[in-house]
Amino acid sequence: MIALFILIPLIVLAALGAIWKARPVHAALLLALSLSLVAVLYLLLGADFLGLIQFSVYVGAVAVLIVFSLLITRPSDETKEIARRPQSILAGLICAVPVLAVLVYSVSYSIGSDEVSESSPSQFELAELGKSLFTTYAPAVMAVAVMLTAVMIGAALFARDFNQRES
Amino acid sequence: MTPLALLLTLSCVLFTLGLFAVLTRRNAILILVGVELMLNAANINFIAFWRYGQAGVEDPNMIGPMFVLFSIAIAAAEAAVGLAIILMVFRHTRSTDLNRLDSLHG
Amino acid sequence: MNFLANQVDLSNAVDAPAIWTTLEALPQLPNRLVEWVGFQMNAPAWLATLLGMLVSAAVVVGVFLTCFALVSLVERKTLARIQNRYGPNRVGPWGLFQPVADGIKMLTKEDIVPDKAEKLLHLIAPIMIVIPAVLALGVLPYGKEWVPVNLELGLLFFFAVGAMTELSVFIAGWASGSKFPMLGSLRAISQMVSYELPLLISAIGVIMMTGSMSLPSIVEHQSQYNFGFISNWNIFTPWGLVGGIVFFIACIAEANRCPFDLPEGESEIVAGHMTEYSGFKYALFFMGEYLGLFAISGLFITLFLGGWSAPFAGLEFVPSWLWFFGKLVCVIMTMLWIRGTWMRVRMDQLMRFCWLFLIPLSLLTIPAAGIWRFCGDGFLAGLLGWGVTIPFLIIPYIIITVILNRRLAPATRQYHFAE
Amino acid sequence: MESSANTENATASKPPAEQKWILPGWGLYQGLVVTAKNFIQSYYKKDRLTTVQYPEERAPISPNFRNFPFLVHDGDDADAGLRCTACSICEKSCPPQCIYIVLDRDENGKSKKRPKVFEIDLSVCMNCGICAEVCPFDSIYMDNEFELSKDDRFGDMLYGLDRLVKSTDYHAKIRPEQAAAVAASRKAAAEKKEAAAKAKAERLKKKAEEAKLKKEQEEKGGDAQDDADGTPTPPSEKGDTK
Amino acid sequence: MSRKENILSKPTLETGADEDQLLRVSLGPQHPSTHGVFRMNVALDGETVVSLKPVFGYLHRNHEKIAENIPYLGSMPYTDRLDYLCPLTNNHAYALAVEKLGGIEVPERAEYIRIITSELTRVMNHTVFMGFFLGDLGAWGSALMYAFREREKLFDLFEELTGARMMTNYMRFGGCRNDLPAGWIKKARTFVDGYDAFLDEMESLIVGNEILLARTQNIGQISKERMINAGITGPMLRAAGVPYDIRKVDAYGIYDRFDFKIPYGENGDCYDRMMIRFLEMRESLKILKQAIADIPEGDFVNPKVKSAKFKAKPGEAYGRIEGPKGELGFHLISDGGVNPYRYHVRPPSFVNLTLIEDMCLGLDLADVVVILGSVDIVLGEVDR
Repeated sequence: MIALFILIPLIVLAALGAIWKARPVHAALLLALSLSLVAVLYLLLGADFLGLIQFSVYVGAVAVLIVFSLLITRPSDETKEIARRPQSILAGLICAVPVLAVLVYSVSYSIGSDEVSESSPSQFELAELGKSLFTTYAPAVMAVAVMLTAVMIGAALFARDFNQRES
Repeated sequence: MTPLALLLTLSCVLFTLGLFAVLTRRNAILILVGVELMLNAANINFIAFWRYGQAGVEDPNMIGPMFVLFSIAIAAAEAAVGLAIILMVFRHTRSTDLNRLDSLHG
Repeated sequence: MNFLANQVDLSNAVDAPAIWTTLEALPQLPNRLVEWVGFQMNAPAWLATLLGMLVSAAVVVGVFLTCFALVSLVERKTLARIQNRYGPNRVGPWGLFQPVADGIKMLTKEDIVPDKAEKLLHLIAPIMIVIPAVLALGVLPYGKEWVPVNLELGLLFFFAVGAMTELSVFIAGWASGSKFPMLGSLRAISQMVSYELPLLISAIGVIMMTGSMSLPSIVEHQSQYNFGFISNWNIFTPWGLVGGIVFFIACIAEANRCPFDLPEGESEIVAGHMTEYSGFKYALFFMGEYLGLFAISGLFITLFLGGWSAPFAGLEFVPSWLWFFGKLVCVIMTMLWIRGTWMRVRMDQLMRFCWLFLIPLSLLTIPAAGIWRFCGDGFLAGLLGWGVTIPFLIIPYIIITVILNRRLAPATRQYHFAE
Repeated sequence: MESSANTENATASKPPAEQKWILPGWGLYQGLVVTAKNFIQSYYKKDRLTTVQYPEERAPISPNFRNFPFLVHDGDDADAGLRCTACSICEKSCPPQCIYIVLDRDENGKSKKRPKVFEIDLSVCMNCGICAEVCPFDSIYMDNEFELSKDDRFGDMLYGLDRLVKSTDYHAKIRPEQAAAVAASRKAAAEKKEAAAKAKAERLKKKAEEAKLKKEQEEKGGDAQDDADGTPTPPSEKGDTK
Repeated sequence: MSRKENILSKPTLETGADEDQLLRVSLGPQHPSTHGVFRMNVALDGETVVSLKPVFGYLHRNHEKIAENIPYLGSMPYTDRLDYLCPLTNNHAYALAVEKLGGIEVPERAEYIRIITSELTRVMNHTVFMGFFLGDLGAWGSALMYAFREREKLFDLFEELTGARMMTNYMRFGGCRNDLPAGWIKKARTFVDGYDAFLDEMESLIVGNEILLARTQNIGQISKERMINAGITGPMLRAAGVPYDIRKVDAYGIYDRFDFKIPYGENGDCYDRMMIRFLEMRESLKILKQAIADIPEGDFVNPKVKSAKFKAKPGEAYGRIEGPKGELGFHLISDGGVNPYRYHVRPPSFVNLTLIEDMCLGLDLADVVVILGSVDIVLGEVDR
């Protein structure tokens, strides 16, 4: 519980930095920090497997990809002025704040209605997860597999095009 | 405040932050950053409800982690495809600023 | 293939001399000592646990820092011998204190931070390189009873932690605010991301065979013997051979060693992401690189070369951790040998090699491992396994190498002679 | 020049028959074999491990080896036996012009045929040996001393007469053959000259005697101090001895 | 397209990249890959070279002007420092030019000595080239160390002969400075006989290596017409398929007495340049074996010529040889004085560099290093 109280503000701070920082690379690195803290959160909640997966996918792949594309496109710091234009911030706030309000309201409503105890949290059972992946959820796994293959081929095609243009 | 409430609040805040980023950022890659944050907010919800939402249930199931697993896989794919598209656009227009990509604009 | 394993249990049959038994327990000595002291002092349980963890960590860090010092010397000596030189032999007997001298030099050097650098990130990057390497070293089983941290998901932990290296290399390159480091980190990221895939995929076969991601149980599974003497290492199976070779190549790439040392390709981009570092920060990079090398080689040994298990039955009286470190030395020496011989590949060739050769090959090992598992144990089953898996691996290999990559095959050249 | 007489199909410069290309990676494997051979043989084969551990061992210096120039003096007295006559031929022909010579003159401004200052800036000298080649007096030769590192780049590397002049024994030690040849030719020249001088002296003596007689006839006394021009006269045909 | 246009027309590479998207990198003069203090200002799009601008002069020593102010012999030690990897061929070329200017005869033994030393130098240069080339390719110096090991043996020979290991200052007008020391020929023969084995070893280390093949084949190609127009000579030109070798064309000295061939390739890429050098070494060994067997007794220098006091009638002469790197020529104009009136060097390293940008455009940064290595330059000669 104490750990949660320490961790959650950190996650929010890092996320805040990720959306607010003017330099794109800083934003991407803070995103990586925030997501890896989420991975720590998963570990704390007993979902070891998911925490490690989260870490390797988000830090090892997604953040690196984002950073890599930032390096390739090398956006200048024009974001500095534009992102902080009062109108856009205002528009963002106008859209985001009601959403936050609605979400918080619904959350508080759902918590208020259900008496949730924290005495007996569920345990993570990897073997069960694995079994159900290949039984109950086999169609879903296949769908994801097909999608991932498609993504890989698509990305490879993009990369190929990229190369041909280059040389 | 129960852990569940805490986690749900975190999820709400993260989602809103992501939304804010999507709305205010103009660099396509940084919009993707916002999208990742929103996806994670949803994942946290799943984990929170799996962990604390099944109290008193006879046979707690693993549906929450399962969803998170799929979500992570799809998020990775989404990031890959998204970035590939952004890079292709960049190849053509030499910019990742979405406000400059207005060639379809009337 | 371990059908005889239970019948001949040689580890008990051989009456090991006392010295070997003592040696076997040597790595546990600090822990036992702390336990004993804790017991004497009537320390509370949590304190004893904490101290035990600290001591285990200290042992791992101490051992591998010593290894780092020794290997940096051995590397220079070996490469020197390959090149017909003596190598460092001035500081101390046989140059043994050379690492100390290097360390002193590194420590006393001026720490230069470029003007355009991001000061904070520039400082963080070398630390971030060392941390994942040390963390990864923590989960490897070095001996029968020497597993610093026994994680159920050890393998996954290893890869998850290893993922951090890419980001820290990027930070190093980007925070330097200079061009060569930037190029170097671009190269490093694309290389590491690409080669992580064959690394992971070829490890899946091992997970399938063992049915666990716990590294000690993977070694346990390999430490049995077939026909009483041939060890059950994964590399002695058809899928394991292919997977092991792919894994080894990917290891070299992940460790940024020659011929995949593009990120710090000296003749091209000076020192890659480390160009703008000096003094102790540079030494940290160096250390992180070596610790990473130990970690990835240790994982290769654990997954394919049987970890701490002896190669033949009857040799088990030698302490298990000695076997592990012996294998580590062999793997690292092989890498040095390669480094002394081959040249660096180019970026596009590196990528092509990974995507068109290693990944298809490593993907093949997964069904091959499945077939192998399906064929089951026993002599005839083993024969059947070999008979089925070998064509299964070889035919696609030929298709991949010969047909798909024909365009890339080197041409034979004609040379003329004029009078 | 035109005809392409024969054509070889090769990945190596050997005839194609010796080429072995068995499977992909064969070249890589061959390279590994070569380095392994070098690694192992460096432990027992002398021609593989050719490094000389410098301060303890030294590679033999060949008798022809040259480094920086030095000046030779005859006899024991470096000042009196100096062969150099400050003719400044070496100064003029030195390509980087690192030699600086000032002729020694007596108070009357008459040449003493010896250098007052003879300096060689070793930080400029490029060891070409042309000075030794052109010297007509057998005076300047190339040293083989090479451990010359100094603290001061300018002062310490500017060699004056005190550090440049070395004895004929030293010359004989570092270059026995050359020194012997020079000594022989000098001796021959000296003998020739001595003979000439003797003849001259005899002539002089005769003259002197005659004069003495004359003088004696006039008055008593007289000094014989006119054999002073003996030593520094150059043997004129020295150039050919090299 | 006229000849001038052909040379001067600058190829351009359109990648569509904006100016500010290009990464401008300065390779050198303190970069580990550039040979000496050569500098290339490279603009990169990603890792693709979009433009490349060679910058040199960091090692300029005013060689030609100095030579005009000192006697003819005084320039001889300076020529050692032109291409300091092969001093004896430089000596040879300069001596040849002066002999042409003064109409000096060279005794036969001297010619033999010159050919032996020149061919040894060629072997030395090409061997060291292999090492540096592999270093550029990223091999960790093994080949370089083997090359240096063999070069040390050659240096020992040179030291015994000339008195210096690198800065030989050996040739004189009308011959050589001193005769071969006793036993030198025997040592040279041992060296030459043992060299084939070393070349075999080197070839099995380098030539078949798949990484090397992939890195060097079809990299840095240029048509032979362009090369001829740009004045490129030496192994580079021969690799492109022009069997042009001054040892055959001019047959200077006594090269017409020896049986050797000129190897030439077809593609003119980095791999061919390397292979041509290997083949040339074999041919040089052939020449060396013949010369060592045939060397006659006699004068080692024309006794009538006093090199230190050399003076020429007014006139001009251009003496050239086939240096290891290409045509090395010295152009001398005499006004009858003790110093040359005009002294000009035609350095192969410099001329061969002229097409470096054309070779590199559109390739990777890593290829630039390899191409520069395959040209085989020495900055002492480029900058003079």
